Amino acid sequence: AGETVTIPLKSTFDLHKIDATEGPRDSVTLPKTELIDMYKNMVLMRRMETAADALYKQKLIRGFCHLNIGQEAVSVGIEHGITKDDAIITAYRCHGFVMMRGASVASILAELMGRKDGITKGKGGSMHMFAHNFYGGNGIVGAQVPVGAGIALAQQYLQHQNITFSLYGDGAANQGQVFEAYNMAKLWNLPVIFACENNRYGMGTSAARAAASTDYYTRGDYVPGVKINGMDVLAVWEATRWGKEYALSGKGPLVFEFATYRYGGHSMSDPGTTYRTREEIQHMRSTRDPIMGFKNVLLEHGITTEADLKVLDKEAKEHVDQAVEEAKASPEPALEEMWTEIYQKGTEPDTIRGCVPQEIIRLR
Amino acid sequence: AGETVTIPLKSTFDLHKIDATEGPRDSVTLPKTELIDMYKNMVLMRRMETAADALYKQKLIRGFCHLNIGQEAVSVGIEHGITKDDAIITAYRCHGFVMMRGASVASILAELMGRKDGITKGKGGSMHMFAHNFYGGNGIVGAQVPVGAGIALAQQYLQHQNITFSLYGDGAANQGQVFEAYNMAKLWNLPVIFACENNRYGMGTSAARAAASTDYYTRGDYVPGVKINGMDVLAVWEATRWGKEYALSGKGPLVFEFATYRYGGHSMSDPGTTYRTREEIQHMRSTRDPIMGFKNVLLEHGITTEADLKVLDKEAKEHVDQAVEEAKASPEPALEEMWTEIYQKGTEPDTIRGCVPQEIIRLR
Amino acid sequence: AEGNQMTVRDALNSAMEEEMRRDETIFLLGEEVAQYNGAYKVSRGLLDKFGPKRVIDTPITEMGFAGIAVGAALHGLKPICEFMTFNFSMQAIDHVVNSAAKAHYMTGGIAQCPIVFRGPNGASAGVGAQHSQCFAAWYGSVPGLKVVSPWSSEDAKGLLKAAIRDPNPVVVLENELLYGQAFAMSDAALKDDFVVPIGQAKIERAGSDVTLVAHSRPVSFALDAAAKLEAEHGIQAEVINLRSIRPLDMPTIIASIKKTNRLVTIEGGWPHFGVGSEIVAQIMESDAFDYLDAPVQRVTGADIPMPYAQNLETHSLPTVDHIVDSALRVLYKKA
Amino acid sequence: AEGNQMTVRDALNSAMEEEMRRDETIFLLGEEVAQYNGAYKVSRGLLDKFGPKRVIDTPITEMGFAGIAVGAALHGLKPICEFMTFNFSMQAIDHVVNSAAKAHYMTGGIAQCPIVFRGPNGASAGVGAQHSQCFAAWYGSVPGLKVVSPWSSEDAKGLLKAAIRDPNPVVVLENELLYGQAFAMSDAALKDDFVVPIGQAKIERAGSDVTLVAHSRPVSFALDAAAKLEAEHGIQAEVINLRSIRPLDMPTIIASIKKTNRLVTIEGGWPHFGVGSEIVAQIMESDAFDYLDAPVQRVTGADIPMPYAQNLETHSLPTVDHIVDSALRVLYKKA
Ligand SMILES: Cc1ncc(C[n+]2csc(CCOP(=O)(O)OP(=O)(O)O)c2C)c(N)n1
Ligand SMILES: Cc1ncc(C[n+]2csc(CCOP(=O)(O)OP(=O)(O)O)c2C)c(N)n1
Ligand SMILES: [Mg+2]
Ligand SMILES: [Mg+2]
Repeated sequence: AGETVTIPLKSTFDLHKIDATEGPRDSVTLPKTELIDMYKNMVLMRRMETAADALYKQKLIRGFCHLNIGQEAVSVGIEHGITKDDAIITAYRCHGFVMMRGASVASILAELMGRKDGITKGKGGSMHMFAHNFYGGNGIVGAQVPVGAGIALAQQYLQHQNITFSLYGDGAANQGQVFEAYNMAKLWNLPVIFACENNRYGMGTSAARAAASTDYYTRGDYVPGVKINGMDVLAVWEATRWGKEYALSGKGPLVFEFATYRYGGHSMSDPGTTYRTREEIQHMRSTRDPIMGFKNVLLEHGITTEADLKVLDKEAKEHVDQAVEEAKASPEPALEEMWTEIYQKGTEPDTIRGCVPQEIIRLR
Repeated sequence: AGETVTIPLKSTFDLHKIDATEGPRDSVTLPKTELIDMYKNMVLMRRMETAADALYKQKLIRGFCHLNIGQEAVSVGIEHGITKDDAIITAYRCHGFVMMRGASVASILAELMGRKDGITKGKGGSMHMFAHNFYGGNGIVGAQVPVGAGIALAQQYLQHQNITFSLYGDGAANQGQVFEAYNMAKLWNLPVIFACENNRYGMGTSAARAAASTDYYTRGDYVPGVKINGMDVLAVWEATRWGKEYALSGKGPLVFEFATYRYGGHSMSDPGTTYRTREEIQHMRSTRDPIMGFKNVLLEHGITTEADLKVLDKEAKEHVDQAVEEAKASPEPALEEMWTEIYQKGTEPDTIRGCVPQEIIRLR
Repeated sequence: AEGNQMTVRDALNSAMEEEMRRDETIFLLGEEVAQYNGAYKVSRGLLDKFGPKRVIDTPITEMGFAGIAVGAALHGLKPICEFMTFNFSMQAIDHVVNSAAKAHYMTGGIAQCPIVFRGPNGASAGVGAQHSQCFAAWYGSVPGLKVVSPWSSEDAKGLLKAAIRDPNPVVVLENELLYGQAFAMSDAALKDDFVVPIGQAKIERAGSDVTLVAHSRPVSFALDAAAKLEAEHGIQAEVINLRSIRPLDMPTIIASIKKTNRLVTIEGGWPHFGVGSEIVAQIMESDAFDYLDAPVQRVTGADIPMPYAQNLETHSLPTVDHIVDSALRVLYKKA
Repeated sequence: AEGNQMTVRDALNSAMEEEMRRDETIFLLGEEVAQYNGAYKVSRGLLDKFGPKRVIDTPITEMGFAGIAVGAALHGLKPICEFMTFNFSMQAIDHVVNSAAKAHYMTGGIAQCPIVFRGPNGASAGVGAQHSQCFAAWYGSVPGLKVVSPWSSEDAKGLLKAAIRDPNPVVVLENELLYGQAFAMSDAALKDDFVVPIGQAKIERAGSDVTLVAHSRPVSFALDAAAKLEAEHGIQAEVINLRSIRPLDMPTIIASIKKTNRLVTIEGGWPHFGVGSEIVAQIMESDAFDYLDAPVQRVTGADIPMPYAQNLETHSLPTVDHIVDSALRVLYKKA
């Protein structure tokens, strides 16, 4: 994969029940092309989410819509640290993850617009995007966490050499079933990394108002944990690389905490400025932005030039602009879609009832 | 309350996030009469549960019936360490607790037999005994734990100088809602003591097969904890005394672990010998029995004599024998009881439906 | 009276405020109810007015905080437990049913559990399969609970106040899409002693030809359908707003059937084992059965998980046309 | 065939054993299912036969292990998730409904969730209010789920095998009081390819005068009632064992009504929004309605939390006499 380069990490890791000598390294060695790819992914993701924001304001997207602007380094860093045979599951803030799994920007935006060419044909919407080994896109806060442990159970059972990232927010981290999942994962040494995206707020509640301990990486108690700068894509990558190795060695689960931040509101209906100051947001944007930070790293190490990055930025913009057009051009799903995929094909009941007794849909 | 005596404790405490200088003391000072009362309570409780065992075998009790033989020191020690204005809640293994709250042995046995003079008039049965500030008697494992925290919230809200003991088993300790309750109790500094009766098994599953960490007193993480010899009624008493003071001081919740043991099966339908050895049970009975142990303490310190204790034992036996007769003499509840207390009196719907449309009970 | 317009949101808000002023043991807890003023702003201003002791933000732990609320109710307080939506009440449903509803009975009357569980129920718009479920029939099946489902602002205020005053556990199923809707409030309804009795349906529109019975948002559709039936077909529909799901006010429905001889039920939830099903079954067991000149029609949500796309969503919920159509059918004006 | 007697417990056990032999991706998890051989011994011997990888004891964490089971199903395994009783499934119901039932639909067909949730449902004996609830109607209302409720040993074996083979989430509502009951097994049912199709009711007894439709344990009562009706009144009752709650086999019920013109439904659960309610409502919407010579009677559990005392418990559940009585009523032989 071309020329590799070694880059010392600017961030350090906090460890819980892990010996410092056994934790992630303090530098990464990666092909230059992959570093450039990471940059591209982050930029494309941000453009995509920005486009979603605009489409929402144009009323082309409706209902719930949760953007991940500010948090790009997490999904990008993880995805580059594992393979497509590893599994990921997260909650509703999922557009970036599903893009990293290979879904086209157009299919994501079309989904948000409830169109036929959406990744779930318009059936799932913002919160329920799925892809190969990507298990959503889940709307019930915390419920995805044991489901993720169950995916890992299947990986272990089937003797796949793969792991699962089971992601959740700082708000979700207080859900009881998260602790139930920790316990079973540790009892059975499941190859799962429980990963808390700590963006400091669960809707309008700051982490400290919802959690008696905000050290999310230690809340697995007997499960070893690592706190990672989630605004540093290379730190995320290194922790992921290390974590996969750890989980596959049979040592069982880990708890990761990615310290990150969302710039926008919780969802499109939240201005995001009533429970935190504009200064706080501005400060994070200007000092911790994952894209800006990574850009500086790339330039510092001479991996690319300002001019080349400008080209990439422009390409991303064009990519998304075109995807917006494609998505807009996609029609609404056919009404027949209503009645399919409630059950697996061929195993449906004979009929399904619509809104009135006269509306009986014969499935066979 | 008469002459007091100071007794050094034979058991020590394990502390979690509590400074040794601030933990429970290593001796207790108590009136002799109260010590005798504790003994009486434990003996009476065991007799009562033994009678329930016999009544079950005579088919006078049916359904679920969970006995606490072996675990008497926990309820007796706690109840002597708090007052009747403090609150207690536990799961289905509740007969001893409700007896300590003042329910007569006859009313408990009558309840088990589904009789009119039962503590809930035969409506609740073994698992749902209630009394003043005693909140059951709950059949859903773990559900009582946040309910207990809610009682403590009411105590704090109403500015009562009281606390709540929210009890659960080692099996229940893995339930997610227990961790949710820890978190809120700590966030809001509720005066609640979460107390795990670790009798080493949840039904047929040993603690270690169900929990990745069996140090239950540490599983509150950020909640300070104490491990207590639950077979030593004086240790239980001292921890309780200390814990109440702590919780009322505004420092918030505690997690207690009472190391104890049940001699019998999980419930009457479980022989209790398939998942543990007879030797283990025999060993616990002969070396750790809470009644025998306390008897020795009383004799060692000259608080009473073998002969006096024999008298107490005999009295307990007679008490229970008579209670058995009373309970047997109690009739079944009247059929009208079926329809009352579904709603508060005066606020019921006009009618309730029985098993057929013709059976419509008019409530007003 | 048309001069007094109030949104359902404000009606719910004032119900809570008035009751909280009346009784110091009432408090509100739930996710985002305090500092954020409620995810849907139903509790706006309450934190400022009553302080953090009585308006409590919880972590996202439905099972835990519902359990805590039940405990507080058992020990002398009167909690209003908000579920951000009732979809999340599924995580806590064991506490609603086993810890709250059954408590008074199984303790032979010792335990008292005056608690309100409230929040938006049923379908909103564009929120997909996991956020659109109606729980009327599930909670309605549970003895020990009372269940109400307000439609108008008067309903909302009066029923929520009744629920708070009721010494039993009461489930209040609101509707997010109604929050912003303004309704006329009578002078009586503006007063702080206004209470709508639980268990009584309301005839929103009198009529002689066909009875339309609905709860929550579909009451609007039923009224629109009634207007259309009158305008286009000269048919006088009687519209009954159920208001309560448990107890169900069968006497009002039965009386109406005896007048109109025809019934259409309308609800937003899934068809099977739903509110309409129970109404039909009870009618068949009652003397109203003999008065029916046509089989009852149930208009319901489609029997599918809620799809996201707008066109599919629209087609999976009852509409005015469904109701008009069904009314014409029970009147044999359509085959 | 009377020679082959098998208890429902053994039938369930053999269904699991046979299917687990057939397909390595099937595994069983739940509380006490392995070393303890099952709280009610339904999984007896399976740990010895299949080892701890495929028969997994879980901690008491219903929400967690149900979620784990769903995850495993999504990623290629076929879990059988045992709830020690369905009462405890309330703690996990969000996973059954939101994580499992809706998954295939809301992912536009990407997710597949072949999972079985099983365990005893409804009233047992002497276990009180929190351990006696019937969940047939609740689960039956959810699109994306299939729900079966076996009565006999053939039902138990054939339906559980069908559930395991079904690629959708299936809820299998067993009954603790039937576990120990022996039923005749046909030779076909003893074979390992025996499967009872989900969605088809079974006529357990043919009759021409009145139809009795029941599921689970009340099927026994219906059969006893039929015998009594014949012996004491010369009435021929047709007894339909529903077997499936979702889909409901309305064609079989409707055909029977067209023959008998009278129907009594029987179930152990609460009356409101129950199985009987839905059957009545669907009949009214079908052409069977015109064949009814009397209103349908619903025999159900009483609308109360289950009391503990034996006499109260007995009176809160349907009996043979209730059914006989109801049959006589729909035949107008009793007022
Ligand atoms: C069980 C449940 N309760 C409440 C909600 C409503 N809700 C949606 S997102 C959210 C906040 C979650 O915060 P966090 O876990 O920190 O994730 P973030 O939004 O910050 O990514 C809430 C309360 C829900 N979807 N599910
Ligand atoms: C939520 C729930 N799951 C399962 C059960 C069945 N059950 C009753 S008691 C029990 C074991 C509990 O063990 P533990 O908490 O250690 O208490 P102990 O019986 O030892 O006192 C189980 C699994 C239940 N009642 N509730
Ligand atoms: Mg967050
Ligand atoms: Mg135990």
